[in-house]
Amino acid sequence: MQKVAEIAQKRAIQLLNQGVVNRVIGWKKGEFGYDETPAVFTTAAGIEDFRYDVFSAPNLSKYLIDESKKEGKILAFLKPCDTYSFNQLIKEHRVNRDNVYIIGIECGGMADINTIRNRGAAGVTDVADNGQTVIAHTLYGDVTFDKNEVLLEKCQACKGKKHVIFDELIVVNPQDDEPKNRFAGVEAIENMTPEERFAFWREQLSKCIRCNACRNVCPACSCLQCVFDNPRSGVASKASPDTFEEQLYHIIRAFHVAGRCTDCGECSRVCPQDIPLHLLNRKFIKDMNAFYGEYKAGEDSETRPPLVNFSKDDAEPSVISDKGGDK
Amino acid sequence: MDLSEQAENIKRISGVDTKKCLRCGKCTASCPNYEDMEYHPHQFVYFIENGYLDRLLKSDAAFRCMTCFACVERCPRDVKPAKLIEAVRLTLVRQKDSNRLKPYDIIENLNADLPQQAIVSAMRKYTK
Amino acid sequence: MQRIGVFICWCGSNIAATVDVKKVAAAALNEPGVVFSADYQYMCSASGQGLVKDAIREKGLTGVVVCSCSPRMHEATFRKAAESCGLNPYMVEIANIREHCSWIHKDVAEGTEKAVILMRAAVAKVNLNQSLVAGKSDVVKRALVIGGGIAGIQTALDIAEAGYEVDIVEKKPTIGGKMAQLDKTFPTLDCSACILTPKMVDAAAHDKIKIYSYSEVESVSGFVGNFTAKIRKKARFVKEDLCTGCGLCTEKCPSRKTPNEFNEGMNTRSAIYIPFAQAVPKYAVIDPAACLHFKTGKCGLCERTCDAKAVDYNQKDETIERKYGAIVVATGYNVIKLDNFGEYGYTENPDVITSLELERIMNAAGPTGGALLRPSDKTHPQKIVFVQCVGSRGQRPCDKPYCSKICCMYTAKHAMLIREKYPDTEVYVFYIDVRTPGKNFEEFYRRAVEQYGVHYVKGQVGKVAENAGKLRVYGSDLLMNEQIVIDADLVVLAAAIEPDESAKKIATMLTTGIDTNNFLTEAHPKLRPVESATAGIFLSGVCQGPKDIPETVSQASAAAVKVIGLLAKDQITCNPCVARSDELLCNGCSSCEKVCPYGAITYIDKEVNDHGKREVRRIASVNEAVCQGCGACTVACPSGAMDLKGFTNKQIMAEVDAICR
Amino acid sequence: MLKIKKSNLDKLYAAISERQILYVPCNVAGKPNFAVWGEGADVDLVSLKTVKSAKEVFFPQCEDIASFRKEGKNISVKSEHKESGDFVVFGVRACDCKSFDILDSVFLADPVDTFYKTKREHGTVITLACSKPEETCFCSAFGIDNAEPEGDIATYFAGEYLYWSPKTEKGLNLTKTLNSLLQTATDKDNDALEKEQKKIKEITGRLPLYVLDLSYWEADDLLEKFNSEKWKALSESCIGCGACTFVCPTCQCYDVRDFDKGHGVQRYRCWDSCMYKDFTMMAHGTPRPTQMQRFRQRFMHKLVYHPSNHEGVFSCVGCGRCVEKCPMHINIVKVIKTFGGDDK
Amino acid sequence: MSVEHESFKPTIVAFCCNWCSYAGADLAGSGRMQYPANVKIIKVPCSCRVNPTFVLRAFQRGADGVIMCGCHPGDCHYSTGNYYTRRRMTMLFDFLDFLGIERGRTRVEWVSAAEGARFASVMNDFVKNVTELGPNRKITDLRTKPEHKEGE
Repeated sequence: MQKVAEIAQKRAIQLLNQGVVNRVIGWKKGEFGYDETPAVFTTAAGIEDFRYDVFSAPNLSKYLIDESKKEGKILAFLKPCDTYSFNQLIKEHRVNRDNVYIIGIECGGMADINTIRNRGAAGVTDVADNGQTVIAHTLYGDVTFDKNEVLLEKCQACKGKKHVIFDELIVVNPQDDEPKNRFAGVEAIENMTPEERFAFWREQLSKCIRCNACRNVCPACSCLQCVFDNPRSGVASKASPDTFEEQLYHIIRAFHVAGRCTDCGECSRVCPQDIPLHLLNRKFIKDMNAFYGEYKAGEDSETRPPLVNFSKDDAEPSVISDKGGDK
Repeated sequence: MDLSEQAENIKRISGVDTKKCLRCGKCTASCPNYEDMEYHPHQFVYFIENGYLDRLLKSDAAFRCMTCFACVERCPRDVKPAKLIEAVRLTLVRQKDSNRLKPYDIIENLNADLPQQAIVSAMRKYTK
Repeated sequence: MQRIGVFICWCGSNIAATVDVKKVAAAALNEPGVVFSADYQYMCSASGQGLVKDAIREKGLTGVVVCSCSPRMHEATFRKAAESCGLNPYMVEIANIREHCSWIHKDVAEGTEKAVILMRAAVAKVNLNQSLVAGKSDVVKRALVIGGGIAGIQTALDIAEAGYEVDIVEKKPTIGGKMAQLDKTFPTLDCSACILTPKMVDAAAHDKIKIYSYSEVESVSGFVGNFTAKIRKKARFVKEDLCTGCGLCTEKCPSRKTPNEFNEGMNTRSAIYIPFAQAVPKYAVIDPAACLHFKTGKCGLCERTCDAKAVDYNQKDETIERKYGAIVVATGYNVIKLDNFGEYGYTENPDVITSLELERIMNAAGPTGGALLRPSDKTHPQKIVFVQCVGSRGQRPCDKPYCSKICCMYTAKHAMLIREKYPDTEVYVFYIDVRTPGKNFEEFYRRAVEQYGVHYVKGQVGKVAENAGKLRVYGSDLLMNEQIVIDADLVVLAAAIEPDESAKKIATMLTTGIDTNNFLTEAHPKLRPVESATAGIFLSGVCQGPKDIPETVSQASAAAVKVIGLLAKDQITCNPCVARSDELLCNGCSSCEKVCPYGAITYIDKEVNDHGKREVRRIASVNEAVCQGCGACTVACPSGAMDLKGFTNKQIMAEVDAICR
Repeated sequence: MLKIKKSNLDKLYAAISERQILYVPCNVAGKPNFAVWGEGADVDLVSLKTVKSAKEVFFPQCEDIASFRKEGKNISVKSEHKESGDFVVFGVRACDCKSFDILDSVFLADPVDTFYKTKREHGTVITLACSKPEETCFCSAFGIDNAEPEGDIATYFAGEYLYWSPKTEKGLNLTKTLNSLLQTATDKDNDALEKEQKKIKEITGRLPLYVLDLSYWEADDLLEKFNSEKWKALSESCIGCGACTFVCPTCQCYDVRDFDKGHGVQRYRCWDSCMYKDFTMMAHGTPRPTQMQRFRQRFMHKLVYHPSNHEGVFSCVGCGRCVEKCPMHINIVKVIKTFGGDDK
Repeated sequence: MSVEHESFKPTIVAFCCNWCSYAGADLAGSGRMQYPANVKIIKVPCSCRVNPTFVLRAFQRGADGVIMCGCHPGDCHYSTGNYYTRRRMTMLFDFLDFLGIERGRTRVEWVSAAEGARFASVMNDFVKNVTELGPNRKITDLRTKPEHKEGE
């Protein structure tokens, strides 16, 4: 990982110096070694602060909506899952591909500071990545974790290590491209009784504080003005005075991104209340795969998403009740 | 298993949907071993569809099929009569727990007009 | 705030018996925006309408709700009434308290309660209604007919007779299409050419019809009433204005080995040729692939022969642009290729022919001069086997899943004609089903069997193999439960028909639907059979689905009527309830464009002023003349930029709110 | 000084709840937040920080303020203001407790926010010393002592006991009602407590953000700060969500909205975030059209505008929630350091 | 079923497309075919006009069941509208089920302009099912309830 970061840093400086790009978007070191911030670097000297490690989780694709409209070309480091988001944005004409120089960067999975905290490491002041393990240096001593156990949810359910769009690649250690079963979580809920499902979601969604982090971080939520911010839409709201509003917000958001969501998992990563929002989006993905054939949003930039497409012999909506369970 | 279950079973193992049959008879028209068979490909389809399986099970017609697949090839509806015949044959073989064809009987049955391929495939199939 | 008047109709006792109309009228006055309410026995009557009109004028109403029968009955009536006194017709909404309320409920309390709710919903909607002005666009008074077969000719003639200009674009050198190749027509057995060629001549002679033969439509843009088509006139190498059609050149031409398309390749033609004697327009055309002048630079015999000096080796393709108000697709059909039907040996045996080839053999102008001679040795066939459903009704990749519809009848015709002309010939017809739904069709088929002794065998042919100069036909006779073998002299295959290969390209060009078999899709299978889903595009003939000649002609005339109806208008009033894109909200994602069935949405780069911030954005733009107002785009749009006028998100939500209140 | 055995805390909660509503950090779906205590509640006094701060008890995320009722064509208006009942909020950390002062300075200044005021009057605040401060804490920068919190009653964990020290009359009144459950602390207890506080102080001294130089922000050069070039780079990765504002104990902006119930209208207020595009939206549009401007607003408010209006008091208590919750890890510490730190 | 259910009259919102289902409902009316008064029809040009928001809005405002009616697939007046509806509503309704909302509260039916009797029987059946489910408590906004008075 460190080697990848070094190569990336060198390459960024090279491309800046050669004038191929005039800016670089990557991750910048934070206060504690686990809080990398996305940043735009404009000078070779500035790239000193460039970091790429197990905490470079933020998906940079969405920043490129604005960045790609600016003067000159920008170099963007995209992890495999980030490239899906970028492709999807191309499909929706939201980014200017010509203004972005993409380096696909190797990813061995990103760690989740919250999991590290939840597993008993309080007061983490720095984290060291030793490949198989990560060591959290805390105010109260060091704690070692198996890296696989503290990966972000999105990485535990990694959809593959292939970059679907790039100008060049930095892959030092080719990663196992075995996609993991992303749908186990969804299946677990499907297997609950409707009452259990309802109780589960009511409890989870009751935590929602409507900070909009899930929406604002989402590369699919690229509307200039969200319906929930638009007073003329009739559904605008800022907080949820009633549980219905929580449901409405999350249902409509999931529906709006259905077929466009690349399952980048940022929504769940950023939720301050740890609501498993990815399950909502993944439910749609799972259903669409089951009913309308495998479809991976962002895998390419041309295919029609399932909800703006149809086939004459699609399943009838009655399949839902035919699947069993109550009516 | 009663007859209708057996018929269902035959449809299942053969993967043939007898309802797709157009009743055009092209399978029988194409059958090179027509003379030898008591029942003909279209009858296999028709009988199984309509509950006359017993007649097929009593006959040796299924074993007369050379599995040349002409009927499968020609069928405009992709019904695959030969697969159905194969399934009937399997049903019979399993039922009787015995081979229909004994290797030493083959010589006797050899017919100069029989395509080589048919003999080989018959050997492979019926002497297991 | 609106000033709304609510009018409750008794509909005699139809409504009043189950709905307390007075109560509804009283309840209406409590609704926001309602300033007036009234009830009347027959609101749709002249005096009922008068009540509405008076209230509009006297109370200064800005919106009207009529609680009455279904809007499908009288929405137009009340909208017209409102318009007559200066209120925008789209400020009128109907609450259906008859079909959806009084007629289905018996209890007055229940009926009244529901009627109040339906009234409320309508009031809630009207509160948000906005005056809508239907856009108008000029209609170009000229139609384009693509395809010059009987369908195209008939459509063109009917339109022209109504006084409108029509252009026929035909890709072949002559119009006439498939019907020109036929010998006789069922069930009357009259000569095809005798009934077709006069129509061809009529079309050519008509001052309103312009024929672009040997031409193809390259592109079409625009919308109903205002299409622009680019037509490529392929080079004939013969000047149309000079050629007299004398045919001398075709006789002198030394290159005579090209298969004659008109005779289905059963004889040859010269490099410069006129497709057939009655061709319209009758101009020679040079086939550069066969012409010695083009191949070697030598020859030039035709040029020298032509007294009219019509031959022009340097002619180039020419593209012209024409405007049209309506377009009729009449691209017709072809017989499918039989390369993949090895069992019938069509490609190996010259004596296995298609029915269309038989038409040419039987035709006096055909390769044998009308004598029934088999192609291989030009002898008279004694035994003829007809095979039905070749490539129709099948599921293999080479098959078509549909019934080609015309084969049963033309086979009966062929069998009958042969038996009549050559009574010594034995004729077998292998069939799966004989389908004769048509006037005098069944009688015709029975005559073939009973009067002419044609052997109809229920069963299909499995194999046709050459055997000692004969064709050994293995078929099954299902009624006998036997395999039968016939040594025939000639085998005629009733090959399936398929849409002409141009149909797909044209459908894409016109953004109209096409089904999995490449037949163009009609707007409604029952009620709008000759219209495509795209306004201003009509369908005629087999391009829409298999048809015989009478059906084709009636559909052609029907399409013509639709075109005439369109061209008769100086302007088209567009449906004002169309989609509208809010340019400040649109993020240019193209979702709406993908779901629009009409291609009404295009994306443009436009400078917008977003609260002082000026920038060029990619935004959706709706062509209101093309949009039909289905609303598919509004749901595809995540940002809510796309809305449907007359059925806006807020209006529908207001109705929902009112109902659930 | 009083004390109660940790294992008896449930009894204490029950006793308080008998008389008044008790808010206490509880885990719901895995996250600690202040919630009304009830039998079987999963009380969490171990987690240092609730996700949302304790301000929610006095200044709820949503609060009805008036309602309009429609009868025919008549509309009647009714205020939703009502006197609060007495309640207790337990488990408030020193930083959150300090945030109430900041909220007071806004809501209790003229014009007084009556909704807030009645809750402040009726609420008894029981604070809890921070046994295990975390890396994101920087309350010390604002002079807050996490080992010796303020409030009506301050409590401390040490060993087997929770120690209980009433500090105000309100606190004493509540303590009286709980006498049967509370024991008096012995000298040994006082030693133990002192030791615990010393330990807290030691850890606090080692916190990575213990030293945070705020002197730059004390200088009176508003325009220079406002026009600084540094905002651009700082705000670049901000996604404009409201996570920081909604977890912040001192953010006090709210929006007033109407909800059409069908049979009337509910007017309510709810937290707003200056990070949102539509914050203080007006007819002509938003006064801060770019994210940089919105970002700058938040920190200028916390570090410049608020102190200049309130005797130099920063509108930040260093709870560190924003440091922890920002999806992109941008936070007030970065801002403070960028302007006043090494980069200067 | 409890006593509550016997007296419970659910509110049902039916979205009907103008060309088929609305006409089918008219035909049911012309034929005097009875179905419960709880069903209130909203006319939309095509079933594809129905935004999931409308369905949720109905539930928010107190609907106990929402039914969507459109032309039979293949018969859409706009040729493709109901194909989109079919996908969207399959997705939405399965999603609501995923959230634990009772399946029986939502339904899609294709009713042609000629199927008046079917329209009535579909509505009877749907109302019966929703009545059995009882009032919608899971996905509704308490503020909109009549009992939600000021100050409560």
